[in-house]
Amino acid sequence: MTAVLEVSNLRKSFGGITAVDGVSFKVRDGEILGIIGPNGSGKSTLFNCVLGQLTPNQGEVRVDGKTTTGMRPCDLNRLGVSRTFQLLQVFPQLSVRDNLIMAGQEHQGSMYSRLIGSPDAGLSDAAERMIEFFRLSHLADEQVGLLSYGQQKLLDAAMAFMAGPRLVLLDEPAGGVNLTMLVHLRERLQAYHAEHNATFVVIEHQMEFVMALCTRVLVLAEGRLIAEGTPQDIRRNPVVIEAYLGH
Amino acid sequence: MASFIQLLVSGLATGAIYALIAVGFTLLWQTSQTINFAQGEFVMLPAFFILESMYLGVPFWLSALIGIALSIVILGLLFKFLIVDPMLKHGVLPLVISTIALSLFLKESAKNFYSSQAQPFPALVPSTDLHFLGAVVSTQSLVVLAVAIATVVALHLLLHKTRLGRSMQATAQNPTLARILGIPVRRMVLYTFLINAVLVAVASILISPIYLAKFTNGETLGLAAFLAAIIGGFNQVRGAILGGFILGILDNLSAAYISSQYRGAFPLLILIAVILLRPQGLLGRIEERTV
Amino acid sequence: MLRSALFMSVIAAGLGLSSQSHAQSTVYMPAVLEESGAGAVSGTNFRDGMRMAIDEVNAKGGILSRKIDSPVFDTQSDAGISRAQVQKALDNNPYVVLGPVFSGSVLVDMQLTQQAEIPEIVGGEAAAVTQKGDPYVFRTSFGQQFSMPKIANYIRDGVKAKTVSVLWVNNDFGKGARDNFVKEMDARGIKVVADISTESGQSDFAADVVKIKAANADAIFVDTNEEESARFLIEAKKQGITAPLLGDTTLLGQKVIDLAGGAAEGVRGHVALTVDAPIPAVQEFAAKFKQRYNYVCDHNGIKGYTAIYFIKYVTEKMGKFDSKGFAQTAHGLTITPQQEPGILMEATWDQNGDIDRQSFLVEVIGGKQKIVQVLPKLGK
Amino acid sequence: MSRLGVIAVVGAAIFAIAAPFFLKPFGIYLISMWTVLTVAAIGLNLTLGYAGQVSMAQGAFIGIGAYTVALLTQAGWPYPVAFVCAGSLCFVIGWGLGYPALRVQHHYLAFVTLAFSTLVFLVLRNEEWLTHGVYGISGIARPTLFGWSTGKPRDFYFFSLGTLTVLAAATWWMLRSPWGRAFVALRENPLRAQSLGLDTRRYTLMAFAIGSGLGGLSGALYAPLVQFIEPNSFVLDLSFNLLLMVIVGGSGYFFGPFVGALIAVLLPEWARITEGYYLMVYAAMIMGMMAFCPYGVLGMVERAIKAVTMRGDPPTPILHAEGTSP
Repeated sequence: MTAVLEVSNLRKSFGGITAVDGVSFKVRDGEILGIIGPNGSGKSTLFNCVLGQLTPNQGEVRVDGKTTTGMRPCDLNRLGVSRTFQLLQVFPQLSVRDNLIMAGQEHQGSMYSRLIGSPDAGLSDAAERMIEFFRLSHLADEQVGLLSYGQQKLLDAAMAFMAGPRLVLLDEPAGGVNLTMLVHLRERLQAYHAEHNATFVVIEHQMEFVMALCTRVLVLAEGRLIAEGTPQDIRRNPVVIEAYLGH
Repeated sequence: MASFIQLLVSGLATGAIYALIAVGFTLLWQTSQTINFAQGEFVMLPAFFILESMYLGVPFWLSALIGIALSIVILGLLFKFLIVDPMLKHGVLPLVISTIALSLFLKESAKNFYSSQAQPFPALVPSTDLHFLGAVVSTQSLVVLAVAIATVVALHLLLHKTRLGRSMQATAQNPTLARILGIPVRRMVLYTFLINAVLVAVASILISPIYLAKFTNGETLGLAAFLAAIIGGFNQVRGAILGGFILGILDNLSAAYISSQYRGAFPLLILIAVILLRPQGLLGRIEERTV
Repeated sequence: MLRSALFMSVIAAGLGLSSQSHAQSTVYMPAVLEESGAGAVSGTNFRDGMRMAIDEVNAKGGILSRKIDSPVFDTQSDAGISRAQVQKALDNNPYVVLGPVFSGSVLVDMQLTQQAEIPEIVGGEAAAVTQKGDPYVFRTSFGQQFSMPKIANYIRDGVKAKTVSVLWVNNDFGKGARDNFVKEMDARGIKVVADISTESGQSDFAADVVKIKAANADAIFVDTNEEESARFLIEAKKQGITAPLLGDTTLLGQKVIDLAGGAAEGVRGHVALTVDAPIPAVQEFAAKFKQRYNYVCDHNGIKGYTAIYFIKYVTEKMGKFDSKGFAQTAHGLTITPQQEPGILMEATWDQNGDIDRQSFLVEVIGGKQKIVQVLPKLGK
Repeated sequence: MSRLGVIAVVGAAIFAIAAPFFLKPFGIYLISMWTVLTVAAIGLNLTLGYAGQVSMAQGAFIGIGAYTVALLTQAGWPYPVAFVCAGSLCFVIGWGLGYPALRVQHHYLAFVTLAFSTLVFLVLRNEEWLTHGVYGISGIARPTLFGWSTGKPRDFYFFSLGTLTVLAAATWWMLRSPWGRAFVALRENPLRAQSLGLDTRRYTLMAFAIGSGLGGLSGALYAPLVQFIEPNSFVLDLSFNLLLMVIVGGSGYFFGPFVGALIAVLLPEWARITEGYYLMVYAAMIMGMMAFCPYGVLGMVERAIKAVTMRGDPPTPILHAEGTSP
């Protein structure tokens, strides 16, 4: 069984505070891994280190065995690692369709071939499919800025899948999304996973969401991994309960 | 050596003026994100207010006060309410364009309604020369230096030692938080505009005896103050002062020892270096960025 | 549609400006001048002098009983805009064109007026202007190639200097003066030991004076604008410069003397026609000007004033309005104050359109210009 | 783009072609100047309006381009070659100047470019051996292409109008290509763009370089139009003026620069009705315009249209239909 993502002994500290303290884990092909932990447990820092937004002080990140530590986010993304953001990160003045094409176009040929290539970089159909898959057809040509928060969240996720990524890291996808939208989102993610046997890593607060979605869960507290297992194990694990309720 | 001191001293005197203008410039930026490209013209104008009222027979000291008052009304209140406020919500650029247009407007007004000729302007003190360390300084430049420093120190105290000042600082650093803390943000912003108006008026009174009142004065002064502000630190009063002095001295030294044709280039090179190596300016704070 | 509608209306406005028709009762001689921008001071001086002359002439019934219609087009001191404005002027077939003052703009506009065969009375002083063989361009003041030799001779014979420092303002005027000056110095084997460029609008001359002091030349030649001249003189006095300070016209103007206070004392140099010239007609003109505009006119004012009377005299000599004829008549023409008082001082125009006049060597004594020597016309 | 837009563009095109036959040389000179400045404004609109990088050096690039063409043609090079050189030189310099953009935030970048443009002026003025210093370069010939001499005002107008059309078309093509989308993405949200594999560094530099290159090409037209260039023509004022054109026309709208340049060229002329006060009037008009339509003329037009066609508040119109949607 090959590891899509392999993080070994990752450490990142800001001044005195060590946000991530020697974390190691593997992500297996086709699994949905959840990473949970109380606020300030270092989840997002971990993510940003893996994704090249931050450079770790120590440790290594490998994607399909290839070392990617210190790689620029854009290069990492072209390797097939895509992400969503905790806070909304879409292009409000582009249409839904353009947002999706944007999400795919940089993977098509070289910068210069794109200049002379067709305006949609041959992605219209792919975008169309993605729009339908996430049930956004009625909004396809709307300016994203005018969409509801939940719809934008949905688009945000859709954009992450646009380039057919090897690995998708979802940073609190459920954050601030209302319940119906939440169910819809989860159901879509599961569907996508089923269809493409894609590999996800999900950082999430919303326990229910994680438990329902993930096949395996890591628990992070004060920058360290304190537990790992199936959602059921984690539910029962006293250490985790301690970590959440302890302080 | 004597000549070096000479350059240093005159440099300081010029720098003090830049500092005075740069301070107001940074204040406006801090509290209302206003990059005032008309700042130079703001310094040019009050001198004409004063000359006009003297022309009507008012004594100098009173005219000076009138000049300050007028610049508070016109360059403070009117500027804020007619030009800045309507445009603030639309971001920095439209306002930049507007202040550029304003500078043209003020220049042309001074030229058309007063004169295109440089006008002599009464000096605060008779200019006699003082010698020390082989260098010669005119009392004028000493007074300029003194008043400039005094004004800036006073301002510094106001900002850091008084309640009002701290509120203004808070407003500058984080309006939202300041609002939550119950600070009347709008009024604080207004105050900075008034302070700027006073500063430019003072600067005008200080420099006009040397520069003479002329509609083009703003061009050089504006740019100099602008550079000083950025070099020193766009968001720090202290920085603006440092920047002013650096500029004044650098200008003299480079002209004397390197190249007078390129004397204008050195401040610019410093500016670029500062921005690349220390964008927040020599004494500036890093502005919190939302990622 | 809006775009093209806007386009239409504004273009139309532009056209409306450029298509006035001229009644037979007036003669159209537009002026293209630096009313704003870097050259505003010179431009407005020229304009005001010109307007004063126009009002006088029109009050007396105009030229050949036609009133002068002379709108002023602002060049914003920019060559590109100045070209546009001259084009605008030419589109309405003028009799002559006046201005501009910036030599750069003059060089652009000359091409157009020459093509259109319309005389242009310019304020530019750069040597190049009259060296292009353009039969339609005329000056009403010395070109630098005339004034500089006179100073050079004075420095050699009067001051007896072996070395000289030159301080100039790095623009159209100053650079031209500096280059001609240095040329003349070389020709006379006088060594230029310090060559200092200054900025227009410069306020702090400490560095420049320090350099001049260090160079320690027998004489110092200064050519910058009025305010800057004054500031320099003050700084020079402050730092105790003792070598004789020399200049051309501007440095010795009454305005500089007043602004510099005592610092101008002892300054010497060459003065072409200025309001300070010891000639009753000129003094009278200066007084009228001051009284009307409430400021002291500089030599550009005189350029504008005499330009109008120059045109008047030439036209009346021909007895008709003939632009081509004007050019032919004016070359080699001499006008004396007896023939035309408005010319203020006897003047001759040579084949290149350059003017030749008496001029003066003066020294500032007791806050006033004192004539040391009257320099005859080069022609004589 | 909308039917209304098509009509407007066609109307404007017809007018642009017909105009010189009704205008005197002065009018023709003005609209020629319009075409020249529009080229530069299109470039600035690309860097500013699309990629969101504030440049206050566009005037300097016009200067560099103008001097390149003037010097090369007077050295006997054929105009087309000089034209290309002007463009490429500015492209390269622009690429270099773009680097600060990678390091610093928007307004600091503006300051760097501001400093740069003043430095360019000093070099043009002081390096007399190369640029003839303050005297400037006079007698710049207008090109003759395939036996067609553009010496006469109308011929030169059509030459520069043609050049403008070609360059505008090329820009249009680029903005409809994925690059246009990438530039907007860069302006809207660099962080997200990066995480979608967009090489922000290269696109930023590219936007800057192309914008500057267009500035250079505009200069390559300016020199033969005026037939005289001097350093003073390319000081900060010109850069400010171009910034004004882009903002007033509508930053981020493909046709913004056309409108902006038109206003900047004709409004002062028109204001001359007020004689000596025309610059004051002009300045006042600009201030008023900024106060009432900060998104520029086209921004206002779009808002007006949106307001009548649909209810609810119109979207922030810095983005426009033409350039970015496939």
